[in-house]
Amino acid sequence: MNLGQQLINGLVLGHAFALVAIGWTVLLGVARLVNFGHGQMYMLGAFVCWWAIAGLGLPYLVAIPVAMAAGILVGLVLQRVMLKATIEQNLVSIMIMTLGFGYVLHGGAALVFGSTGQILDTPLAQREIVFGDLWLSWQDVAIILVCIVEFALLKLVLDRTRVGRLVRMVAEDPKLAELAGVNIRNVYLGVFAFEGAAVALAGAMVGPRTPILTSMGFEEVIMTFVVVVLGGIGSVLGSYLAGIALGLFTALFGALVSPAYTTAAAFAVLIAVLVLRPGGLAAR
Amino acid sequence: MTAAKVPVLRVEGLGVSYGALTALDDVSWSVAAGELLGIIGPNGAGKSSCYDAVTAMAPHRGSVFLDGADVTAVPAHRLPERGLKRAFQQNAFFHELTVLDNMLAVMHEAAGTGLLASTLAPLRAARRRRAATADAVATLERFGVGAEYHHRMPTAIPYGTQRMLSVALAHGSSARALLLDEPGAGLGGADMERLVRLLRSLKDHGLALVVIEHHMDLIMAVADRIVVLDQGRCIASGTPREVQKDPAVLEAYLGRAA
Amino acid sequence: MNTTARVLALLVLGVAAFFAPGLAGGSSAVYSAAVLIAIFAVMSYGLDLVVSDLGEVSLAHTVFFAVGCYTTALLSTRVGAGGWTTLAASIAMALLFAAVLGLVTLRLREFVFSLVTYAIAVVAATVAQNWEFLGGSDGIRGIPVLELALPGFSLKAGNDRELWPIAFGLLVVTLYLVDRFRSSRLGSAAVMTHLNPRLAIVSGIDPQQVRLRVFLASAPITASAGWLYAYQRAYVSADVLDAYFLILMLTAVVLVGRRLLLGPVLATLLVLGQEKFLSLGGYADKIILGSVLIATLALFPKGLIGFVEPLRRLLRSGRGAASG
Amino acid sequence: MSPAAPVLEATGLRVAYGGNTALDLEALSLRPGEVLGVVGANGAGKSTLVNAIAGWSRGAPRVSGAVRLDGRDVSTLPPHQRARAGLLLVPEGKLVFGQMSVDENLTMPARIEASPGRHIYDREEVFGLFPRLRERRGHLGSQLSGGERQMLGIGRALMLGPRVLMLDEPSIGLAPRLVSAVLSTMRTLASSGLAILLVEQNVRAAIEVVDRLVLLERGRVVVEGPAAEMRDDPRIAEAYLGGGAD
Amino acid sequence: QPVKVGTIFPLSGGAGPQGQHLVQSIEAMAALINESGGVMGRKIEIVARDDESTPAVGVSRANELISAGVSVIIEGWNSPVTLAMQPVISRAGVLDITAISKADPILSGEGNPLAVRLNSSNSQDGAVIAAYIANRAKAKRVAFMTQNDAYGNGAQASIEGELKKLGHAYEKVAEEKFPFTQADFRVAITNVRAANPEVTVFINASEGLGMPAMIRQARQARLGGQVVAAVGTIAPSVIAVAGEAANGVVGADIYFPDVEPFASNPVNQRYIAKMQQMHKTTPDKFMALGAAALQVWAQAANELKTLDREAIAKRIRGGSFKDTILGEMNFAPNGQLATRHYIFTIKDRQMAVEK
Ligand SMILES: Nc1ncnc2c1ncn2[C@@H]1O[C@H](COP(=O)(O)OP(=O)(O)OP(=O)(O)O)[C@@H](O)[C@H]1O
Ligand SMILES: Nc1ncnc2c1ncn2[C@@H]1O[C@H](COP(=O)(O)OP(=O)(O)OP(=O)(O)O)[C@@H](O)[C@H]1O
Ligand SMILES: CC(C)C[C@H](N)C(=O)O
Ligand SMILES: [Mg+2]
Ligand SMILES: [Mg+2]
Repeated sequence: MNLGQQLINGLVLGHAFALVAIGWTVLLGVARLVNFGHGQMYMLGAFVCWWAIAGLGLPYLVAIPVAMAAGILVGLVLQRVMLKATIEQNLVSIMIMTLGFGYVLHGGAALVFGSTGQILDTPLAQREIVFGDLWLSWQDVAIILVCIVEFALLKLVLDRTRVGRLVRMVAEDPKLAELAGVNIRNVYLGVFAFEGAAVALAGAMVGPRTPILTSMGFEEVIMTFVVVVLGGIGSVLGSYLAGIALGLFTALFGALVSPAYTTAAAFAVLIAVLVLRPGGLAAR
Repeated sequence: MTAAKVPVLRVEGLGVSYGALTALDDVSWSVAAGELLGIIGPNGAGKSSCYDAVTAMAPHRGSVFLDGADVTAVPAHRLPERGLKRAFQQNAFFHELTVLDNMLAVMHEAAGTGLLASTLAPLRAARRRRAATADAVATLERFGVGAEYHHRMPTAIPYGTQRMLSVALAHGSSARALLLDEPGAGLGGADMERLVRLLRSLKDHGLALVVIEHHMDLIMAVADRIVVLDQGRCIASGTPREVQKDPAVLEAYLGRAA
Repeated sequence: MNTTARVLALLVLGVAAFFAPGLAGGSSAVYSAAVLIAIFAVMSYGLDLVVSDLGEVSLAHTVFFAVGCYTTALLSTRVGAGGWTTLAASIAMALLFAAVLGLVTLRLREFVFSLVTYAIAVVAATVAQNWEFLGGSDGIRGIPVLELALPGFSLKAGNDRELWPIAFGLLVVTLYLVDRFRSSRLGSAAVMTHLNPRLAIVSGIDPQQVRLRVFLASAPITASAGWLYAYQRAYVSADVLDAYFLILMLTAVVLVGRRLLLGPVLATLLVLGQEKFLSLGGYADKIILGSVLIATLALFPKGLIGFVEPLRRLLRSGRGAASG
Repeated sequence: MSPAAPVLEATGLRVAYGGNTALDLEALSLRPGEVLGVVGANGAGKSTLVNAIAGWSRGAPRVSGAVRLDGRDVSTLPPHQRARAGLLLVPEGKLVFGQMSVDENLTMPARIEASPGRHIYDREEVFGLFPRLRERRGHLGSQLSGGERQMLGIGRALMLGPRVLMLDEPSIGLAPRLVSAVLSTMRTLASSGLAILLVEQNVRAAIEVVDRLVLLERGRVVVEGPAAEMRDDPRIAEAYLGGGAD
Repeated sequence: QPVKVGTIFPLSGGAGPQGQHLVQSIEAMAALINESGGVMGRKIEIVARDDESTPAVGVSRANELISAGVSVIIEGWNSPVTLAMQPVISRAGVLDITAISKADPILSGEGNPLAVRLNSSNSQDGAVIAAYIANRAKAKRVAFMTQNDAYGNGAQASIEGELKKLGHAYEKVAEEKFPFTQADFRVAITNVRAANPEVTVFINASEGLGMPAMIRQARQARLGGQVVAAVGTIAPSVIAVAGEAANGVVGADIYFPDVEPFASNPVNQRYIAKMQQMHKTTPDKFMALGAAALQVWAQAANELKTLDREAIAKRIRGGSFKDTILGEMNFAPNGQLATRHYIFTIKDRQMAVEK
């Protein structure tokens, strides 16, 4: 058993989880919205990126913004659809609506991109770093870096800036925020746009690690759900840590016991953690 | 004048702390049947915290006696069945239910039937509920919530009526001791008079009342005795006349203006 | 509306529903659809109590469904138990599981509650998938035909047409129980805990106890659906814990409206009806179902009932303003 | 009273919830430096009035009519823009962001630049008015006592540099001492040119500070006039002064 | 009026493309049969359904087809789905031919006493792979990466069973299980690699996702030793996704369009031509099996002049058929088609079959 390599696997996986989750963290924190269409948005991001490269022949670095643009678009549509339910805070309806949103994205993507597996090939994905027994691809390195930068920026913005305070006010009481001169509509738009862009970015960054299928997304939704709740609703630092923890757990449990039971084990641990501290890791 | 009566509700050395902050410290008082005890004091003095302590809704020191029995250890949800009821400073309703259904809900002991019973004897359950509905309507009327509001949502009725509804919900089908937190807040004119009448009639029915109020006219008019809190401690107590003259009270609470 | 009228209306509706498959051509497709609708509706009512009344979104109800399926499969294949025995056992097991789950999730709310309950379902699926005693990944084959001994005669259900009366009966019993639950003390306690825990407490209600009891009331309902499903399919494997059933349940609960007696059964009817009779193939169906869900809930956040509410108001406008 | 042009004018304001009309008034105007008191029994439409002017409501009312701020029609503007324009409401009920500290509650995200006749308070000035808040500045809004929340609500409005400040029953839950303190604060604020619309039940206290008084009944103005003359108007007396005191 | 033939395969999801190809192939075969007189003079009409690789869905699709009045249902990509559908179909008295699903319990008779299956069963496959490991690779250190379901576990079990039968002394240095939907195998592969096996057996039925992912990631991780893919898990569609990484992988299968005896078989040639003409594709094993299933059923029906389930099933089980696209087809009494396996190695993205 090669512990060093498993640690690398775990870290990369963890950052991938966190990267996929960041958009939902904000969404959950501000609009208290569970987005079960998240995984399909991830899928879409990956496929748009693939299409931009394979179809339009754009370089990877250009394809990413294209994917993010598409993500933003989807985010805005989602916001239009969800606004009412969001303000009414109707948890089940929201779950089902976003679920339905995922269906539509899945069906649509399958009809547009076809249902065969594709490889989202990037220059980074092929180049590898090997030292002795250990290896990882530059894509993995990129994932880690982008993830760290994105989380750092987000934390900075939310804690230190005007925008951050604005977002937190809307998160707590939209109606009251209006009286404080806050344009809640814009805030919601911004939050959904961020969710869309962030998850599309994740799709474009993490997608290359495996073949991509229009039917993927369910695993992503669940893992993201775990990350955001385990991290503590809306807590940025929390979901970063939760992501890493989940990644390392997956790798180490897989290494020491068996990957077959990793998910179950992870969820068992999750149950234990949340039953003991319902606030999640970030709870004071 | 009330010394003769045995207290229905008696608290001793109550204390509440939120982390470092001591919101309430070593406060004692008692209230007898048919008596109304007023609690006044500056904002943040610890009045509401005092209620939280009495009703076991906040971690606290000291002890609480109901009809002479020590109920300090009794959990919050077991106190109502012993007749100790309370209202909150902010209006609290079951928002998706109509005013009438709100009333029925808090009268569940009387209105409802056990799952088994209602399964085996649906008709009796229905009869029981019809009877309860009549009670609920009567109670609402008695607490000044007119029939025209019974089928509206609580937040869609005038604020004053909402206050009355809160009191009605707190009292439920019956009570021995009732704790009200600023029932007069935001009331005026007719509503204020209605409240005064209500409080008096509750007293006459032998209820032990505790009322937190900032509304001097109201409290002076209805209270038999008054306890004054400041920074979590009891700085004065006595009849309305007495406390009104108490210099400490004037200084800390009423201010020269009053 | 007054109770006798309501009872009569329901009675008529019931009779009509019972003969509906026959009137709708009576093909085996119609009957199998009818049976599945009944089964999945019953399955959903269990969840309905928790979601609509208690206000928590449990994602663990597939576990209760599976408990019903597996208990039935094991007892009928390994010890040749009969229909009533397996039903009783399914309910008993469900109560056991509900007690455990209830206690574990007692202090959890909202998202955390949902996630933890989902986690429980995942763990359960893994166990079912890998535990030989439960047939492992092969599942349990050869479940006998359902035979119910009733005073005087006995119902044998070799196919969906013969299964229909039983499924319908189960649905009727479920509806009655749900209705009784709602008018019981526990029912109103659940709603109070849901709408305003603090006020509920000072009204003499112990939220945690209520949550536990509602769980105990809801689990057997979902499990009894599993009981019938096992017979209907004659094969049980870990797939009964698939998200497929979970999503079906949730949809059934919200699509038509909350705390409506007939909500879930109507919703199940709509969803399965579309899937079975107006299916345009996997992807198109996904788009359709998705769009329907979004459109419905976007236009009527309270469910399709939001569409009839105005009408109801017109009818009720006689006495007092309608609740809105 | 300054002869200056009215800073706030509302004409033909009509508000209905579902079927029943909650407010219906011809005209109402307010000059800089003037304190206008709005009184009336519960359900008279006081909150509905100020909410309508602020273009805000927690319910879903149908509003019609014109609202002018400094002669500019703002009736089409959404609430947040009216607030930025200096038309500020301190609503009744929940006033604070419970998950934010007192400090955070006070420092507003919306940036407003001061202009003649428009003073933007800073935190120190607010703490000057309400010392209690300075003691609690680190606490979360949800940990404040009822009265402390009132102070915080008013403080926040002041920091948005109001041209017109509307307070919906600010004395609710305030200790008598604070009531007089807050009300006299209104005077001070007004003297700096601020126009104040004060919704009050506590007429006895209010009448001491307001220049003019409006009595609402079932959404309509029944009496209006200088406070001095209104003191012994029977309808006013009946509308409140009897309440509780006997 | 036409004879209705139902098909149930995953038309969406991880195995969706393969399922769609299968249906195309069956349609091509139907066309061929219809051109040569159809079934008892009636034309064949294909009614296709999507089981989404989900048992519950498969079951309700089966119910639909039954009431659509189909005379036979050709189904089965995922064993769990087949196992779930069998009792429903057989109780309805409809003939059920399993095309692909490999799990052994499918022929146990519990679900369907008249079961018929064309694809080689796990136990048959086991022998082939075992023989390769023992006699060709002479590997002592063997690792398994196994899809954790009725198919995968069965496949591994039978390989190990056969190895024991052969008395081949080997050490199972690693065993990693995963669900059908998994796509990231890095952790598992790292384990396998650290155990440095001489042979690693990949048992993964997700042609669209899992198998190609596994192959690519194994290459990236420089997994040592020989990679052997379970029988019939490598189709051209897999290689298309896996790309260069697939080179060197060893596998085995029972049909190749361009390999003897199939290449020179006129029936097969006609079928291939039809596929080219109708769908512009060369059939792979899966497609051929689907077509063969229909062909066998049609032959039996025409021969017996009946569509009766019992009769046809009896004819097929233990019977043999000439002039099919697979040449002569022989079925064991339990309904399993007898097949011959061909070992192949992937060389520059092509399956190079060993004579
Ligand atoms: N949950 C809490 N956490 C921390 N501090 C709290 C909490 N609740 C109240 N406090 C503090 O305890 C003190 C007493 O609060 P309490 O609500 O009892 O005052 P009060 O007498 O009711 O004031 P008011 O008359 O304004 O309602 C206040 O200073 C308040 O800030
Ligand atoms: N959200 C709502 N939905 C329906 N009707 C409402 C709503 N809010 C207020 N109303 C009605 O509008 C009328 C005026 O209400 P409003 O709150 O303005 O009275 P108010 O003068 O502020 O009373 P108070 O002094 O108690 O606050 C009342 O009859 C009330 O029933
Ligand atoms: C090789 C695979 C097509 C086998 C099929 N997935 C099964 O479950 O048996
Ligand atoms: Mg208080
Ligand atoms: Mg008001």
